Amino acid sequence: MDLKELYQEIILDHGKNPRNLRKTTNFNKDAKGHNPLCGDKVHVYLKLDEDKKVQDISFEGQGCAISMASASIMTDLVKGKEEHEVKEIVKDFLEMIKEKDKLNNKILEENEKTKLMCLSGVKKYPMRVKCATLSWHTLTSAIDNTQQEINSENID
Amino acid sequence: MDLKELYQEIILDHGKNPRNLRKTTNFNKDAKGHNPLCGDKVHVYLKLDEDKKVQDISFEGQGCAISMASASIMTDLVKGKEEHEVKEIVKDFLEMIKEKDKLNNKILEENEKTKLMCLSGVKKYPMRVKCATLSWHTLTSAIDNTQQEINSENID
Amino acid sequence: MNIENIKKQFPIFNNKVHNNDLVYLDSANSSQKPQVVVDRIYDFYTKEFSNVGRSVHYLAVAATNLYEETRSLMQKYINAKDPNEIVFTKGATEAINLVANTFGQKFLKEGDEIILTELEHHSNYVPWHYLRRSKGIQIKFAEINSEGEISLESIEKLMTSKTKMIAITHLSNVTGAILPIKEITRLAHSKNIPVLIDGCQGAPHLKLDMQEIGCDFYAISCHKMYGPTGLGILYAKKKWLETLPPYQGGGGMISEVKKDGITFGDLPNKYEAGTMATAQVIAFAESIKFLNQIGIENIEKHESELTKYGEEVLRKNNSVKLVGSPKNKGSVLSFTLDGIHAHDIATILDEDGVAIRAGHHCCQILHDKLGLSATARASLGVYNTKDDIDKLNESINKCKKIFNK
Amino acid sequence: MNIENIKKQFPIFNNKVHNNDLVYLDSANSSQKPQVVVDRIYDFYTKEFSNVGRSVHYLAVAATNLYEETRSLMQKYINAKDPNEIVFTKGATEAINLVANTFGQKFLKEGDEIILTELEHHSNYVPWHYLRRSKGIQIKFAEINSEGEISLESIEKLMTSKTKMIAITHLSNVTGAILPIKEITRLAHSKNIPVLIDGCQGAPHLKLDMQEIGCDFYAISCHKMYGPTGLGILYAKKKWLETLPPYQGGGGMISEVKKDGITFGDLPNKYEAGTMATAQVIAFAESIKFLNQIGIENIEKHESELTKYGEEVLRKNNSVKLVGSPKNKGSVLSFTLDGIHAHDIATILDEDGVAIRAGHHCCQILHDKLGLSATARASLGVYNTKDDIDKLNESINKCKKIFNK
Ligand SMILES: Cc1ncc(COP(=O)(O)O)c(C=O)c1O
Ligand SMILES: Cc1ncc(COP(=O)(O)O)c(C=O)c1O
Repeated sequence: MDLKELYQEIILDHGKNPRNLRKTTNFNKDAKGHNPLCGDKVHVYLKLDEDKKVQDISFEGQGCAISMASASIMTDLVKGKEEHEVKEIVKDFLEMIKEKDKLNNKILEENEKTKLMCLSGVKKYPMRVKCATLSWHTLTSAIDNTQQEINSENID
Repeated sequence: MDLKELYQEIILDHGKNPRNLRKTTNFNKDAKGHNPLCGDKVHVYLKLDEDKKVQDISFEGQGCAISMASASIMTDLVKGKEEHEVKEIVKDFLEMIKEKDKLNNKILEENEKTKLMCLSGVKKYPMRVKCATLSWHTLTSAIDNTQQEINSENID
Repeated sequence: MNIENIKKQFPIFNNKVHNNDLVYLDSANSSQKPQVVVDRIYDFYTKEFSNVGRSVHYLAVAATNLYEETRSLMQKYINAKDPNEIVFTKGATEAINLVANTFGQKFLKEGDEIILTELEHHSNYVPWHYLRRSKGIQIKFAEINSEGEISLESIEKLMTSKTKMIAITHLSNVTGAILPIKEITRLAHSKNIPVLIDGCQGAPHLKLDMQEIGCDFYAISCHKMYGPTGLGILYAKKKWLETLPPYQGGGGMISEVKKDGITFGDLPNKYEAGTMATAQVIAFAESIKFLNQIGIENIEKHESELTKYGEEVLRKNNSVKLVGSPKNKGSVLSFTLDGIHAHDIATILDEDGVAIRAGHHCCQILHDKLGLSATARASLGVYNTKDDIDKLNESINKCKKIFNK
Repeated sequence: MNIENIKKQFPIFNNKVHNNDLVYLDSANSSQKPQVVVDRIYDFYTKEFSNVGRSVHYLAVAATNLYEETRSLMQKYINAKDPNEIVFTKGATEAINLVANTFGQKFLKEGDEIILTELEHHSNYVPWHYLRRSKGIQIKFAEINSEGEISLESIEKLMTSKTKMIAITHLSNVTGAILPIKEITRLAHSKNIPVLIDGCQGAPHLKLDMQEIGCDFYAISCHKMYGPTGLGILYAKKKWLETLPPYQGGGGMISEVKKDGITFGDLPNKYEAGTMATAQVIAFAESIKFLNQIGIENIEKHESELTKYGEEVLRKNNSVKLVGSPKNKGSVLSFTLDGIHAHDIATILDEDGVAIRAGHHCCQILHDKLGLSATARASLGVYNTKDDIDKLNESINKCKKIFNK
């Protein structure tokens, strides 16, 4: 049944107890995201060190289990990665959610990829895809410093 | 066939050679009428004498055969009548066009009524009723001196 | 017509959703359509189609008569004084925009005040917000009480000599509160303040009598009233339609057009610029007849019983929290589930064929006030039954199970 | 699809009018609907109905996808760059009002000039007239030549440094003149003047390529394009939709709503306030597919041949005077009959089942210019045949007989 794939144990766990749900002190990059249809909001904070490595990443916000879990898993996985690596992971994740069967990046470990693939259950729920991708688009916006609030209406 | 009833010889004649199609000199009452849907326009001029008798009546305007014939016959028939009689004729005519089978007023002669009844063919053509009644409503407006242009959209 | 069998009149219920019977609890969003309405659209397009009002040929004449027949039917349905007080619009949203725009143009200036309530749908706020920007008017929000109701007093408190309009919902699409619109209108009129009622949720469920309510404007969504999409109705007192300037400009609403000036047509044309939603207007006559056949009193009774039953069932279900508990409540059941977000609820319910809505329901102000980012909402229509409520409850229990609650 | 058999796809032609076959020559007013479009409406309401965009349940998701599919289909049909350049409106009239209102708000001030033409429909004049009243702008009318055409020069002559918009019809609904819109757009853009095309009569008959034409705005009436009533489309370049303020306010078009301020959603939601004409948008996809199946080139060819044939036949009929004789002419045959008023013609033709329109066709300025209070107009659609033209001509002869001409 598709629902079981969507609400896997790991999603429910991250949804209920999101990791990194706080505000990084001394963050040097941040961005906000918003889904006007359902009211979900997210604010992503990044602290990159001199080498452009993610020293800390956190988020604030509220939303459904999918969006909270997605932000939680995302922040967990990109911590410690270099900026260009983060971008590659984001790209890979978004492509996977949209069309591809699996993740292709060479940065994440297999067990990390497995964790991330838990979010793929959302593919069967087109209206919920935005819940899963909002924090990822917001992370990109923070890195690129676009200063533009991500509005999930305009991403696909 | 209904068309024959609509376009009787007498209508075609009055439509082609409308009587009283001019502007009364020294008129003391007048009013304009307009059908915004088809662009028909009529301007009715009245000259009442001291006894409130119609000394002269005329009209200017352009329109279809029905509207020209109706104004022509109308002006012919009310000439010489007293104001209150004119009002009664108008009322009677409008009721006939709307719902009644015949004219009930005691003012017009039988042959005059027969002439007027020629316009009753329009009953089968709801969209054309306004063509037949525009000048009559405008005459009422002139008598009542309402100073309001008759807009056939708002009469029925 | 037997209200127990009403579902049969709605062809949508012959279809399955995810292999389940459809339990449609999203009528506050849009109602389903009875067979007679769909048939009318079909027949009109296949046998009688023409544009109205403009041509004198047979089809055009027939269509024009049908179009005006709906106006008269609607006049009677809401007991308006005059058929020309019924203006067809694209929707309730356009109806409210029409009033805000034309009333604002003619009567509002900087510092003037408008009273809304915290219950308002965005469609009854954004149009007034435009006037705040363009004219510098003030918008005041009457506050809800702890039950999610708006009292007469909460509005009275805000009235000043600068109040130029009171624009309020008839029935909240979130808490279900039915506002004392007759009393509010009396009060407002005693100070010469006109009243606009957003009747989107009132019209499908409550008996309407414009002359008794006395309001100046009443906005209706036909698609929530078992009618076609793309159609709304503005009821407005004749004096207003005569006094206010026209709204959109185009064919059909003019009297004379010259290069240097234009005079406008009279009612009802003045506010119906361009080709209207002909087929929809004509089919909407069937929606009114459908409602008349059941009888709005029977609908009110049926829905009110269902709402009470729904409140009972959901109250008994621990971890469900109903949003608002107004004494006078229409057929809306909004709720939250401890620790489960509304969107997750909606997705899980949908799997069982239970269609509800999750989100802020275009009422962000209210959700901010309640400290909720989203709620789940089950809203009822004439076709719903106790069985639907039971299925809703079962599915809610499934949510709880999935989330280990 | 064989164009000779197209009539069979339109169920209306199975019906009789006054015991005669229907000869429908009023397509410029509104076109008849092919079976596929009516079926789509029926199926959507009976099997798939839901409001779009707001709920996450199955029916809502499906409806939303279908709704957006029409947007994409239309984008491709008119070769717009981006699907978000397609805005659904209530009709072409609303589309033009939307542009005039928002463009006027943001960019126009006293003394600014707008260029229209003497051919314009009231829907492309009244909205600009409002700005004359509210903002003090000037409206200039490019004059027709003796053929009833608008030349590039007649527009060039009026252009000044104060010209802020050129708003012109693609194809006159009276003379049938097809304007050189591509050349006019090039000229206008060379002076940084945006161009709005009233495409009501262009869209159903001519191949459209927004990127090739290059215009800034293009307004379309779906009901003239074999689609449902109550729907129009505004094509607008993305830069404009991003720059201009929103039009109507309501649900669905906002981003964040607070008591003291509102932020608006992005494209395409910004201009689609309130519940849209869901069923109509979804069914309009079938109209586009229908047109695609025949091929617009084939339609152009068919209609152009018919128009030529009609011109020939009517020219041969003495006492018929055609209104306008543009070289580049679309499928409209307006005419007068010596000594017989257009309304009388229409009534007599109707008796034979021949449906035409009589009046000023919402073009009073043009009729004033021509010194005619009313004209008769036969306008063609894809379903018309030479036989229809012959029947028109026969009925005209009957008029002449009745009036002893
Ligand atoms: C040239 C032209 N412009 C504008 C319109 C108005 O279109 P609608 O009535 O569909 O809004 C029409 C049709 O009536 C038209 O023919
Ligand atoms: C209370 C209320 N007001 C206004 C609206 C807007 O109505 P529409 O979307 O039909 O224009 C709605 C429905 O969405 C509503 O529930």
